[in-house]
Amino acid sequence: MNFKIETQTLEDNLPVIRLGGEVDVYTAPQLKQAMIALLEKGVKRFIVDLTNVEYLDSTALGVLIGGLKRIREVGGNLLLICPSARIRRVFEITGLDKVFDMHNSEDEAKKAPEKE
Amino acid sequence: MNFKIETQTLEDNLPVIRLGGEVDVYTAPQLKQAMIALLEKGVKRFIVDLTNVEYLDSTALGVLIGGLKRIREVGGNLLLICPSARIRRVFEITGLDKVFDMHNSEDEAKKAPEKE
Amino acid sequence: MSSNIAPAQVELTIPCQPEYVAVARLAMSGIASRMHFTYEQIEDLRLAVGELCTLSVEWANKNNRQEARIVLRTEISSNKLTVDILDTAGPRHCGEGTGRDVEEENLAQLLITLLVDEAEVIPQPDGTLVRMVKYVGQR
Amino acid sequence: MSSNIAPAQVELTIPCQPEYVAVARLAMSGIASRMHFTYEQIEDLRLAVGELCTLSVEWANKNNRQEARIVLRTEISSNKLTVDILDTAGPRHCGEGTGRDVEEENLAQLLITLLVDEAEVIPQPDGTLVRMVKYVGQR
Ligand SMILES: Nc1ncnc2c1ncn2[C@@H]1O[C@H](COP(=O)(O)OP(=O)(O)O)[C@@H](O)[C@H]1O
Ligand SMILES: Nc1ncnc2c1ncn2[C@@H]1O[C@H](COP(=O)(O)OP(=O)(O)O)[C@@H](O)[C@H]1O
Repeated sequence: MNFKIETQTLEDNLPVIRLGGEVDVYTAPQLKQAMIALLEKGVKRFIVDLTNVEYLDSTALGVLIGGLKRIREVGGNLLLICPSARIRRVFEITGLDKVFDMHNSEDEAKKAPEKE
Repeated sequence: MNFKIETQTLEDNLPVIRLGGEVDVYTAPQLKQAMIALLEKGVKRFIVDLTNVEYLDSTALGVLIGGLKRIREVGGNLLLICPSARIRRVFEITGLDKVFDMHNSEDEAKKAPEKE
Repeated sequence: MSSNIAPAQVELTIPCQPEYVAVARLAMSGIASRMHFTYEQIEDLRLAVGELCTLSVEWANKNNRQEARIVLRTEISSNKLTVDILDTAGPRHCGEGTGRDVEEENLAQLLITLLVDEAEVIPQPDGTLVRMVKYVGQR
Repeated sequence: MSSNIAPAQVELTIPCQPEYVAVARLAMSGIASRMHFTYEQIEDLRLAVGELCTLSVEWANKNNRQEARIVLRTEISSNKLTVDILDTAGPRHCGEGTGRDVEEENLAQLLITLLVDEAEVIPQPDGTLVRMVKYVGQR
Protein backbone atom coordinates (compact mmCIF):
# COMPACT_ATOMS: atom_id res chain seq x y z
CA MET A 1 0.00 0.00 0.00
CA ASN A 2 1.25 3.33 -1.02
CA PHE A 3 0.81 5.28 2.24
CA LYS A 4 3.09 7.37 4.44
CA ILE A 5 2.56 9.19 7.71
CA GLU A 6 5.02 11.17 9.79
CA THR A 7 4.56 13.58 12.70
CA GLN A 8 7.08 16.35 13.04
CA THR A 9 7.32 19.43 15.26
CA LEU A 10 8.29 22.66 13.57
CA GLU A 11 10.61 25.24 15.20
CA ASP A 12 7.74 27.28 16.61
CA ASN A 13 6.44 24.20 18.42
CA LEU A 14 3.72 23.66 15.82
CA PRO A 15 3.13 19.96 15.14
CA VAL A 16 2.59 18.82 11.57
CA ILE A 17 1.28 15.46 10.42
CA ARG A 18 2.59 14.78 6.93
CA LEU A 19 0.64 12.31 4.83
CA GLY A 20 1.54 10.72 1.54
CA GLY A 21 -0.05 8.28 -0.89
CA GLU A 22 -3.54 6.90 -0.40
CA VAL A 23 -5.56 7.82 2.68
CA ASP A 24 -8.52 5.47 2.66
CA VAL A 25 -10.51 2.99 4.74
CA TYR A 26 -7.35 0.92 5.22
CA THR A 27 -4.91 3.67 6.12
CA ALA A 28 -7.08 6.43 7.65
CA PRO A 29 -7.02 4.73 11.10
CA GLN A 30 -3.31 5.60 11.26
CA LEU A 31 -4.17 9.25 10.70
CA LYS A 32 -6.76 9.03 13.47
CA GLN A 33 -4.16 7.60 15.88
CA ALA A 34 -1.69 10.35 15.02
CA MET A 35 -4.30 13.07 15.62
CA ILE A 36 -5.44 11.50 18.89
CA ALA A 37 -1.82 11.39 20.05
CA LEU A 38 -1.53 15.16 19.49
CA LEU A 39 -4.90 15.93 21.08
CA GLU A 40 -4.02 13.89 24.15
CA LYS A 41 -0.82 15.88 24.56
CA GLY A 42 -3.05 18.97 24.80
CA VAL A 43 -2.00 20.42 21.46
CA LYS A 44 -4.30 23.31 20.46
CA ARG A 45 -3.12 23.89 16.93
CA PHE A 46 -1.59 21.62 14.35
CA ILE A 47 -1.14 21.15 10.65
CA VAL A 48 -2.12 18.20 8.49
CA ASP A 49 -0.03 18.33 5.33
CA LEU A 50 -1.76 16.69 2.36
CA THR A 51 0.84 17.82 -0.20
CA ASN A 52 1.90 14.28 -1.10
CA VAL A 53 -1.53 12.71 -0.85
CA GLU A 54 -2.70 11.10 -4.09
CA TYR A 55 -6.03 9.78 -2.95
CA LEU A 56 -8.37 10.64 -0.11
CA ASP A 57 -11.80 9.15 0.56
CA SER A 58 -14.77 9.71 2.89
CA THR A 59 -13.07 7.77 5.66
CA ALA A 60 -10.16 10.19 5.61
CA LEU A 61 -12.52 13.18 5.47
CA GLY A 62 -14.43 11.74 8.43
CA VAL A 63 -11.26 11.39 10.46
CA LEU A 64 -10.24 14.97 9.64
CA ILE A 65 -13.71 16.27 10.57
CA GLY A 66 -13.54 14.35 13.84
CA GLY A 67 -10.18 15.91 14.64
CA LEU A 68 -11.40 19.36 13.70
CA LYS A 69 -14.41 19.04 15.99
CA ARG A 70 -12.36 17.89 18.95
CA ILE A 71 -9.77 20.61 18.58
CA ARG A 72 -12.37 23.33 18.05
CA GLU A 73 -14.15 22.18 21.22
CA VAL A 74 -11.05 23.24 23.15
CA GLY A 75 -10.82 26.49 21.22
CA GLY A 76 -8.02 25.28 18.98
CA ASN A 77 -7.67 24.76 15.26
CA LEU A 78 -6.41 22.36 12.63
CA LEU A 79 -4.84 23.70 9.44
CA LEU A 80 -4.72 21.79 6.20
CA ILE A 81 -2.05 22.14 3.54
CA CYS A 82 -3.48 21.05 0.23
CA PRO A 83 -1.81 22.42 -2.89
CA SER A 84 -3.02 19.54 -5.08
CA ALA A 85 -6.02 20.39 -7.24
CA ARG A 86 -7.03 16.74 -7.35
CA ILE A 87 -7.32 16.45 -3.58
CA ARG A 88 -8.74 19.93 -3.10
CA ARG A 89 -11.55 18.94 -5.44
CA VAL A 90 -12.75 16.27 -2.98
CA PHE A 91 -13.07 19.00 -0.33
CA GLU A 92 -14.80 21.30 -2.77
CA ILE A 93 -17.44 18.89 -4.02
CA THR A 94 -18.33 17.99 -0.42
CA GLY A 95 -18.35 21.64 0.68
CA LEU A 96 -15.66 20.89 3.23
CA ASP A 97 -13.31 23.49 1.77
CA LYS A 98 -15.48 26.01 3.66
CA VAL A 99 -15.24 24.08 6.92
CA PHE A 100 -11.47 23.62 7.01
CA ASP A 101 -8.73 26.21 7.03
CA MET A 102 -7.05 25.23 3.80
CA HIS A 103 -3.67 26.52 2.69
CA ASN A 104 -1.34 25.98 -0.24
CA SER A 105 1.91 25.77 1.67
CA GLU A 106 3.40 25.47 5.11
CA ASP A 107 4.45 29.11 5.08
CA GLU A 108 0.94 30.24 4.24
CA ALA A 109 -0.52 28.03 6.99
CA LYS A 110 1.90 29.32 9.62
CA LYS A 111 0.97 32.90 8.81
CA ALA A 112 -2.76 32.20 9.13
CA PRO A 113 -4.40 34.19 11.96
CA GLU A 114 -5.34 32.13 15.00
CA LYS A 115 -9.09 31.56 14.85
CA GLU A 116 -11.54 32.01 17.72
CA MET B 1 -4.27 4.09 -21.78
CA ASN B 2 -1.39 6.11 -20.58
CA PHE B 3 0.73 6.34 -23.75
CA LYS B 4 2.27 9.16 -25.77
CA ILE B 5 4.28 9.24 -28.96
CA GLU B 6 5.68 12.20 -30.85
CA THR B 7 8.22 12.49 -33.65
CA GLN B 8 10.31 15.64 -33.78
CA THR B 9 13.30 16.72 -35.83
CA LEU B 10 16.12 18.39 -33.94
CA GLU B 11 18.12 21.36 -35.34
CA ASP B 12 20.85 19.13 -36.74
CA ASN B 13 18.25 17.20 -38.75
CA LEU B 14 18.31 14.31 -36.30
CA PRO B 15 14.84 12.77 -35.82
CA VAL B 16 13.73 11.82 -32.33
CA ILE B 17 10.76 9.67 -31.40
CA ARG B 18 9.64 10.61 -27.92
CA LEU B 19 7.66 8.02 -26.00
CA GLY B 20 5.77 8.35 -22.75
CA GLY B 21 3.70 6.08 -20.51
CA GLU B 22 3.27 2.40 -21.17
CA VAL B 23 4.77 0.83 -24.29
CA ASP B 24 3.23 -2.62 -24.49
CA VAL B 25 1.39 -5.06 -26.76
CA TYR B 26 -1.38 -2.50 -27.21
CA THR B 27 0.72 0.59 -27.90
CA ALA B 28 3.98 -0.77 -29.38
CA PRO B 29 2.46 -0.95 -32.90
CA GLN B 30 2.37 2.85 -32.88
CA LEU B 31 6.11 2.90 -32.18
CA LYS B 32 6.64 0.46 -35.05
CA GLN B 33 4.71 2.74 -37.42
CA ALA B 34 6.72 5.78 -36.34
CA MET B 35 10.02 3.94 -36.90
CA ILE B 36 8.91 2.60 -40.29
CA ALA B 37 7.96 6.14 -41.33
CA LEU B 38 11.51 7.31 -40.58
CA LEU B 39 13.16 4.31 -42.25
CA GLU B 40 11.08 4.80 -45.37
CA LYS B 41 12.23 8.39 -45.55
CA GLY B 42 15.78 6.99 -45.73
CA VAL B 43 16.79 8.23 -42.29
CA LYS B 44 20.11 6.67 -41.24
CA ARG B 45 20.28 7.80 -37.66
CA PHE B 46 17.57 8.60 -35.13
CA ILE B 47 16.88 8.73 -31.44
CA VAL B 48 14.18 6.96 -29.46
CA ASP B 49 13.68 8.89 -26.24
CA LEU B 50 12.39 6.66 -23.39
CA THR B 51 12.74 9.33 -20.70
CA ASN B 52 9.03 9.46 -19.94
CA VAL B 53 8.35 5.75 -20.38
CA GLU B 54 6.95 4.07 -17.27
CA TYR B 55 6.57 0.58 -18.60
CA LEU B 56 8.09 -1.34 -21.47
CA ASP B 57 7.53 -5.00 -22.34
CA SER B 58 8.89 -7.63 -24.72
CA THR B 59 6.70 -6.33 -27.53
CA ALA B 60 8.31 -2.91 -27.25
CA LEU B 61 11.78 -4.48 -27.05
CA GLY B 62 10.99 -6.54 -30.14
CA VAL B 63 9.94 -3.46 -32.07
CA LEU B 64 13.11 -1.63 -31.04
CA ILE B 65 15.28 -4.62 -32.01
CA GLY B 66 13.51 -4.79 -35.38
CA GLY B 67 14.20 -1.12 -35.98
CA LEU B 68 17.82 -1.49 -34.92
CA LYS B 69 18.34 -4.38 -37.33
CA ARG B 70 16.83 -2.54 -40.26
CA ILE B 71 18.80 0.62 -39.68
CA ARG B 72 22.08 -1.24 -39.10
CA GLU B 73 21.51 -3.11 -42.38
CA VAL B 74 21.83 0.22 -44.15
CA GLY B 75 24.85 1.17 -42.06
CA GLY B 76 22.89 3.48 -39.80
CA ASN B 77 22.16 3.52 -36.09
CA LEU B 78 19.43 4.01 -33.53
CA LEU B 79 20.21 5.72 -30.23
CA LEU B 80 18.21 5.22 -27.07
CA ILE B 81 17.78 7.79 -24.33
CA CYS B 82 16.96 5.99 -21.12
CA PRO B 83 17.75 7.78 -17.87
CA SER B 84 15.17 5.80 -15.88
CA ALA B 85 16.66 3.00 -13.79
CA ARG B 86 13.36 1.14 -13.88
CA ILE B 87 13.31 0.95 -17.67
CA ARG B 88 17.05 0.47 -18.03
CA ARG B 89 16.69 -2.62 -15.85
CA VAL B 90 14.50 -4.32 -18.47
CA PHE B 91 17.31 -3.85 -20.98
CA GLU B 92 19.88 -5.06 -18.48
CA ILE B 93 18.16 -8.28 -17.47
CA THR B 94 17.66 -9.19 -21.13
CA GLY B 95 21.23 -8.27 -22.04
CA LEU B 96 19.94 -5.72 -24.54
CA ASP B 97 21.81 -2.87 -22.88
CA LYS B 98 24.86 -4.27 -24.72
CA VAL B 99 23.05 -4.36 -28.05
CA PHE B 100 21.68 -0.83 -28.03
CA ASP B 101 23.50 2.45 -27.82
CA MET B 102 22.02 3.71 -24.58
CA HIS B 103 22.38 7.26 -23.30
CA ASN B 104 21.17 9.25 -20.35
CA SER B 105 20.24 12.44 -22.14
CA GLU B 106 19.72 13.95 -25.55
CA ASP B 107 22.99 15.86 -25.29
CA GLU B 108 24.91 12.70 -24.52
CA ALA B 109 23.24 10.87 -27.43
CA LYS B 110 23.98 13.66 -29.90
CA LYS B 111 27.65 13.60 -28.95
CA ALA B 112 27.91 9.83 -29.44
CA PRO B 113 30.31 8.82 -32.23
CA GLU B 114 28.58 7.54 -35.35
CA LYS B 115 28.74 3.76 -35.35
CA GLU B 116 29.30 1.83 -38.52
CA MET C 1 -5.99 7.28 -25.70
CA SER C 2 -8.39 4.52 -26.62
CA SER C 3 -10.14 3.31 -29.74
CA ASN C 4 -13.61 2.12 -30.61
CA ILE C 5 -13.61 -1.16 -28.82
CA ALA C 6 -16.37 -3.73 -28.70
CA PRO C 7 -18.56 -4.10 -25.61
CA ALA C 8 -16.48 -5.98 -23.13
CA GLN C 9 -16.73 -7.13 -19.60
CA VAL C 10 -14.19 -7.14 -16.85
CA GLU C 11 -14.83 -8.82 -13.53
CA LEU C 12 -12.80 -8.55 -10.36
CA THR C 13 -13.42 -10.45 -7.13
CA ILE C 14 -11.71 -9.31 -3.93
CA PRO C 15 -12.09 -10.08 -0.23
CA CYS C 16 -14.49 -7.59 1.37
CA GLN C 17 -11.70 -6.13 3.53
CA PRO C 18 -10.16 -2.67 3.90
CA GLU C 19 -6.78 -3.60 2.40
CA TYR C 20 -8.31 -4.73 -0.90
CA VAL C 21 -10.36 -1.62 -1.68
CA ALA C 22 -7.29 -0.10 -3.33
CA VAL C 23 -7.09 -3.07 -5.72
CA ALA C 24 -10.64 -2.38 -6.90
CA ARG C 25 -9.82 1.30 -7.37
CA LEU C 26 -6.71 0.53 -9.42
CA ALA C 27 -8.58 -1.90 -11.64
CA MET C 28 -11.33 0.69 -12.10
CA SER C 29 -8.78 3.30 -13.22
CA GLY C 30 -7.30 0.84 -15.69
CA ILE C 31 -10.69 -0.06 -17.14
CA ALA C 32 -11.89 3.54 -17.35
CA SER C 33 -8.65 4.46 -19.14
CA ARG C 34 -9.74 2.22 -22.01
CA MET C 35 -12.59 4.65 -22.75
CA HIS C 36 -12.83 8.26 -23.87
CA PHE C 37 -13.09 9.60 -20.35
CA THR C 38 -11.25 12.67 -19.22
CA TYR C 39 -8.64 12.40 -16.53
CA GLU C 40 -11.10 13.92 -14.06
CA GLN C 41 -13.85 11.45 -14.95
CA ILE C 42 -11.46 8.55 -14.39
CA GLU C 43 -10.68 10.02 -10.97
CA ASP C 44 -14.41 10.29 -10.26
CA LEU C 45 -14.94 6.63 -11.08
CA ARG C 46 -11.99 5.59 -8.96
CA LEU C 47 -13.37 7.56 -6.03
CA ALA C 48 -16.92 6.26 -6.53
CA VAL C 49 -15.72 2.64 -6.62
CA GLY C 50 -13.61 3.29 -3.54
CA GLU C 51 -16.61 4.68 -1.66
CA LEU C 52 -18.89 1.81 -2.68
CA CYS C 53 -16.36 -0.84 -1.71
CA THR C 54 -15.78 0.94 1.60
CA LEU C 55 -19.52 0.80 2.25
CA SER C 56 -19.48 -2.94 1.53
CA VAL C 57 -16.54 -3.40 3.88
CA GLU C 58 -18.35 -1.51 6.66
CA TRP C 59 -21.46 -3.68 6.28
CA ALA C 60 -19.46 -6.91 6.19
CA ASN C 61 -17.83 -5.76 9.39
CA LYS C 62 -21.13 -4.90 11.05
CA ASN C 63 -22.71 -8.19 9.91
CA ASN C 64 -19.63 -10.09 11.04
CA ARG C 65 -19.02 -11.57 7.59
CA GLN C 66 -15.29 -12.22 7.50
CA GLU C 67 -15.73 -14.36 4.40
CA ALA C 68 -17.62 -11.74 2.41
CA ARG C 69 -16.42 -10.86 -1.08
CA ILE C 70 -16.91 -7.98 -3.45
CA VAL C 71 -17.42 -8.50 -7.15
CA LEU C 72 -16.72 -5.51 -9.40
CA ARG C 73 -18.17 -6.02 -12.85
CA THR C 74 -17.81 -3.47 -15.61
CA GLU C 75 -19.42 -3.38 -19.00
CA ILE C 76 -17.91 -1.05 -21.54
CA SER C 77 -20.07 0.09 -24.42
CA SER C 78 -19.48 2.87 -26.91
CA ASN C 79 -21.06 5.72 -24.93
CA LYS C 80 -21.14 4.53 -21.33
CA LEU C 81 -19.56 2.46 -18.66
CA THR C 82 -21.73 0.39 -16.33
CA VAL C 83 -20.15 -0.65 -13.05
CA ASP C 84 -21.77 -3.22 -10.77
CA ILE C 85 -20.53 -3.59 -7.24
CA LEU C 86 -21.96 -6.73 -5.70
CA ASP C 87 -21.14 -7.80 -2.17
CA THR C 88 -21.97 -10.78 0.02
CA ALA C 89 -21.76 -8.62 3.11
CA GLY C 90 -25.25 -9.51 4.33
CA PRO C 91 -28.32 -7.28 4.67
CA ARG C 92 -28.22 -3.50 4.98
CA HIS C 93 -31.02 -2.85 7.43
CA CYS C 94 -33.05 0.23 6.58
CA GLY C 95 -32.47 3.28 8.68
CA GLU C 96 -29.66 1.52 10.47
CA GLY C 97 -26.08 2.62 9.92
CA THR C 98 -22.99 0.48 9.97
CA GLY C 99 -21.93 2.01 13.22
CA ARG C 100 -19.66 4.05 11.08
CA ASP C 101 -19.53 7.72 11.78
CA VAL C 102 -22.78 9.18 10.38
CA GLU C 103 -20.96 12.05 8.75
CA GLU C 104 -18.61 9.70 6.97
CA GLU C 105 -21.54 7.69 5.73
CA ASN C 106 -23.26 10.86 4.50
CA LEU C 107 -20.08 11.99 2.81
CA ALA C 108 -19.75 8.63 1.09
CA GLN C 109 -23.32 8.88 -0.20
CA LEU C 110 -22.80 12.45 -1.29
CA LEU C 111 -19.64 11.56 -3.19
CA ILE C 112 -21.25 8.62 -4.98
CA THR C 113 -24.21 10.77 -6.03
CA LEU C 114 -21.97 13.54 -7.29
CA LEU C 115 -19.42 11.41 -9.06
CA VAL C 116 -21.51 9.17 -11.32
CA ASP C 117 -24.48 9.80 -13.59
CA GLU C 118 -26.70 7.04 -12.20
CA ALA C 119 -26.50 4.85 -9.12
CA GLU C 120 -29.10 2.27 -8.16
CA VAL C 121 -29.12 0.07 -5.06
CA ILE C 122 -30.57 -3.41 -5.63
CA PRO C 123 -30.73 -5.60 -2.49
CA GLN C 124 -29.63 -9.21 -3.04
CA PRO C 125 -30.35 -12.40 -1.07
CA ASP C 126 -26.87 -12.37 0.45
CA GLY C 127 -25.81 -8.76 0.17
CA THR C 128 -26.18 -5.71 -2.02
CA LEU C 129 -25.73 -4.78 -5.65
CA VAL C 130 -25.06 -1.20 -6.61
CA ARG C 131 -25.18 -0.38 -10.30
CA MET C 132 -23.51 2.82 -11.46
CA VAL C 133 -23.51 4.33 -14.93
CA LYS C 134 -21.13 6.95 -16.26
CA TYR C 135 -21.61 8.40 -19.74
CA VAL C 136 -18.73 9.36 -21.97
CA GLY C 137 -18.63 13.04 -22.85
CA GLN C 138 -20.86 14.12 -19.98
CA ARG C 139 -20.05 15.58 -16.64
CA MET D 1 3.36 -1.08 4.07
CA SER D 2 1.24 -4.14 4.74
CA SER D 3 0.35 -6.30 7.70
CA ASN D 4 0.02 -10.01 8.37
CA ILE D 5 -3.08 -10.72 6.41
CA ALA D 6 -4.91 -13.99 6.07
CA PRO D 7 -4.63 -16.06 2.89
CA ALA D 8 -6.86 -14.37 0.41
CA GLN D 9 -7.79 -14.72 -3.19
CA VAL D 10 -8.32 -12.14 -5.82
CA GLU D 11 -9.66 -13.01 -9.25
CA LEU D 12 -9.78 -10.83 -12.33
CA THR D 13 -11.35 -11.74 -15.67
CA ILE D 14 -10.56 -9.66 -18.75
CA PRO D 15 -11.07 -10.02 -22.50
CA CYS D 16 -7.99 -11.66 -24.05
CA GLN D 17 -7.19 -8.51 -26.03
CA PRO D 18 -4.19 -6.15 -26.17
CA GLU D 19 -6.00 -3.19 -24.61
CA TYR D 20 -6.83 -5.10 -21.41
CA VAL D 21 -3.36 -6.36 -20.57
CA ALA D 22 -2.71 -3.07 -18.73
CA VAL D 23 -5.72 -3.73 -16.48
CA ALA D 24 -4.21 -7.06 -15.40
CA ARG D 25 -0.86 -5.38 -14.73
CA LEU D 26 -2.46 -2.66 -12.62
CA ALA D 27 -4.44 -5.17 -10.57
CA MET D 28 -1.26 -7.22 -10.07
CA SER D 29 0.59 -4.17 -8.75
CA GLY D 30 -2.23 -3.46 -6.34
CA ILE D 31 -2.34 -7.02 -5.06
CA ALA D 32 1.43 -7.32 -4.72
CA SER D 33 1.47 -4.05 -2.77
CA ARG D 34 -0.52 -5.79 -0.05
CA MET D 35 2.49 -7.98 0.70
CA HIS D 36 6.01 -7.40 1.99
CA PHE D 37 7.47 -7.15 -1.47
CA THR D 38 10.04 -4.55 -2.39
CA TYR D 39 9.23 -1.96 -4.98
CA GLU D 40 11.41 -3.85 -7.46
CA GLN D 41 9.66 -7.15 -6.80
CA ILE D 42 6.29 -5.53 -7.42
CA GLU D 43 7.65 -4.24 -10.73
CA ASP D 44 8.86 -7.75 -11.57
CA LEU D 45 5.41 -9.20 -10.96
CA ARG D 46 3.77 -6.51 -13.00
CA LEU D 47 6.12 -7.21 -15.88
CA ALA D 48 5.72 -11.01 -15.59
CA VAL D 49 1.92 -10.73 -15.62
CA GLY D 50 2.13 -8.38 -18.60
CA GLU D 51 4.30 -10.85 -20.51
CA LEU D 52 2.05 -13.82 -19.73
CA CYS D 53 -1.11 -11.97 -20.73
CA THR D 54 0.59 -10.82 -23.92
CA LEU D 55 1.41 -14.44 -24.72
CA SER D 56 -2.26 -15.35 -24.18
CA VAL D 57 -3.34 -12.50 -26.43
CA GLU D 58 -0.96 -13.66 -29.18
CA TRP D 59 -2.30 -17.22 -29.02
CA ALA D 60 -5.92 -16.08 -29.04
CA ASN D 61 -5.10 -14.06 -32.11
CA LYS D 62 -3.38 -16.96 -33.85
CA ASN D 63 -6.22 -19.34 -32.94
CA ASN D 64 -8.78 -16.78 -34.04
CA ARG D 65 -10.50 -16.72 -30.65
CA GLN D 66 -12.07 -13.28 -30.43
CA GLU D 67 -14.14 -14.38 -27.46
CA ALA D 68 -11.21 -15.67 -25.41
CA ARG D 69 -10.78 -14.45 -21.85
CA ILE D 70 -7.95 -14.32 -19.35
CA VAL D 71 -8.46 -15.12 -15.69
CA LEU D 72 -5.84 -13.82 -13.29
CA ARG D 73 -6.11 -15.52 -9.92
CA THR D 74 -3.83 -14.68 -7.03
CA GLU D 75 -3.46 -16.38 -3.70
CA ILE D 76 -1.66 -14.48 -0.99
CA SER D 77 -0.14 -16.42 1.86
CA SER D 78 2.30 -15.30 4.50
CA ASN D 79 5.52 -16.03 2.59
CA LYS D 80 4.52 -16.23 -1.04
CA LEU D 81 2.23 -15.08 -3.77
CA THR D 82 0.85 -17.57 -6.28
CA VAL D 83 -0.42 -16.14 -9.53
CA ASP D 84 -2.43 -18.21 -12.00
CA ILE D 85 -2.96 -16.93 -15.51
CA LEU D 86 -5.57 -19.01 -17.26
CA ASP D 87 -6.70 -18.33 -20.79
CA THR D 88 -9.29 -19.76 -23.15
CA ALA D 89 -7.14 -18.86 -26.12
CA GLY D 90 -7.07 -22.41 -27.51
CA PRO D 91 -4.14 -24.82 -27.85
CA ARG D 92 -0.50 -23.78 -27.99
CA HIS D 93 0.92 -26.21 -30.48
CA CYS D 94 4.38 -27.47 -29.60
CA GLY D 95 7.25 -26.06 -31.53
CA GLU D 96 4.93 -23.68 -33.27
CA GLY D 97 5.09 -19.99 -32.55
CA THR D 98 2.24 -17.52 -32.55
CA GLY D 99 3.58 -15.97 -35.70
CA ARG D 100 4.93 -13.34 -33.36
CA ASP D 101 8.50 -12.29 -33.89
CA VAL D 102 10.63 -15.15 -32.54
CA GLU D 103 12.91 -12.75 -30.70
CA GLU D 104 9.98 -11.14 -28.95
CA GLU D 105 8.72 -14.54 -27.92
CA ASN D 106 12.15 -15.50 -26.59
CA LEU D 107 12.42 -12.21 -24.74
CA ALA D 108 9.01 -12.79 -23.18
CA GLN D 109 10.06 -16.26 -22.01
CA LEU D 110 13.36 -14.93 -20.72
CA LEU D 111 11.65 -12.16 -18.76
CA ILE D 112 9.13 -14.54 -17.18
CA THR D 113 11.90 -16.94 -16.15
CA LEU D 114 13.99 -14.16 -14.65
CA LEU D 115 11.21 -12.29 -12.89
CA VAL D 116 9.50 -14.96 -10.82
CA ASP D 117 10.75 -17.79 -8.64
CA GLU D 118 8.68 -20.55 -10.23
CA ALA D 119 6.64 -20.74 -13.42
CA GLU D 120 4.80 -23.83 -14.61
CA VAL D 121 2.79 -24.25 -17.82
CA ILE D 122 -0.25 -26.53 -17.47
CA PRO D 123 -2.21 -27.08 -20.72
CA GLN D 124 -5.99 -26.92 -20.30
CA PRO D 125 -8.82 -28.31 -22.44
CA ASP D 126 -9.59 -24.88 -23.83
CA GLY D 127 -6.38 -22.96 -23.36
CA THR D 128 -3.41 -22.68 -21.02
CA LEU D 129 -2.77 -22.19 -17.34
CA VAL D 130 0.51 -20.71 -16.18
CA ARG D 131 1.19 -20.81 -12.45
CA MET D 132 3.84 -18.46 -11.08
CA VAL D 133 5.15 -18.25 -7.54
CA LYS D 134 7.06 -15.38 -5.99
CA TYR D 135 8.45 -15.66 -2.47
CA VAL D 136 8.58 -12.75 -0.07
CA GLY D 137 12.08 -11.80 1.00
CA GLN D 138 13.80 -13.56 -1.90
CA ARG D 139 15.11 -12.25 -5.12
N1 LIG E 1 -20.19 18.76 3.47
C1 LIG E 1 -20.17 18.38 4.77
N2 LIG E 1 -20.23 17.06 5.02
C2 LIG E 1 -20.20 16.64 6.29
N3 LIG E 1 -20.11 17.43 7.36
C3 LIG E 1 -20.04 18.74 7.16
C4 LIG E 1 -20.06 19.29 5.86
N4 LIG E 1 -19.99 20.61 5.98
C5 LIG E 1 -19.92 20.88 7.26
N5 LIG E 1 -19.96 19.77 8.02
C6 LIG E 1 -19.93 19.69 9.49
O1 LIG E 1 -19.65 20.98 10.01
C7 LIG E 1 -18.68 20.88 11.04
C8 LIG E 1 -17.79 22.08 11.09
O2 LIG E 1 -18.57 23.20 11.10
P1 LIG E 1 -18.02 24.55 11.67
O3 LIG E 1 -19.00 25.60 11.32
O4 LIG E 1 -16.63 24.73 11.14
O5 LIG E 1 -17.88 24.30 13.24
P2 LIG E 1 -19.09 24.14 14.31
O6 LIG E 1 -19.89 22.92 13.92
O7 LIG E 1 -18.32 23.94 15.60
O8 LIG E 1 -19.87 25.42 14.24
C9 LIG E 1 -17.88 19.69 10.72
O9 LIG E 1 -17.38 19.13 11.88
C10 LIG E 1 -18.87 18.79 10.05
O10 LIG E 1 -19.49 18.02 11.04
N1 LIG F 1 19.04 -10.70 -25.04
C1 LIG F 1 18.69 -10.69 -26.32
N2 LIG F 1 17.45 -11.06 -26.66
C2 LIG F 1 17.06 -11.07 -27.95
N3 LIG F 1 17.85 -10.75 -28.97
C3 LIG F 1 19.10 -10.38 -28.71
C4 LIG F 1 19.58 -10.34 -27.38
N4 LIG F 1 20.85 -9.93 -27.44
C5 LIG F 1 21.12 -9.73 -28.72
N5 LIG F 1 20.08 -10.00 -29.51
C6 LIG F 1 20.05 -9.92 -30.98
O1 LIG F 1 21.23 -9.30 -31.43
C7 LIG F 1 20.93 -8.35 -32.42
C8 LIG F 1 21.87 -7.20 -32.40
O2 LIG F 1 23.14 -7.71 -32.40
P1 LIG F 1 24.32 -6.81 -32.92
O3 LIG F 1 25.58 -7.51 -32.58
O4 LIG F 1 24.16 -5.43 -32.34
O5 LIG F 1 24.08 -6.70 -34.52
P2 LIG F 1 24.21 -7.85 -35.62
O6 LIG F 1 23.21 -8.94 -35.32
O7 LIG F 1 23.87 -7.15 -36.89
O8 LIG F 1 25.64 -8.34 -35.54
C9 LIG F 1 19.59 -7.86 -32.12
O9 LIG F 1 18.94 -7.44 -33.28
C10 LIG F 1 18.94 -9.06 -31.54
O10 LIG F 1 18.36 -9.80 -32.58
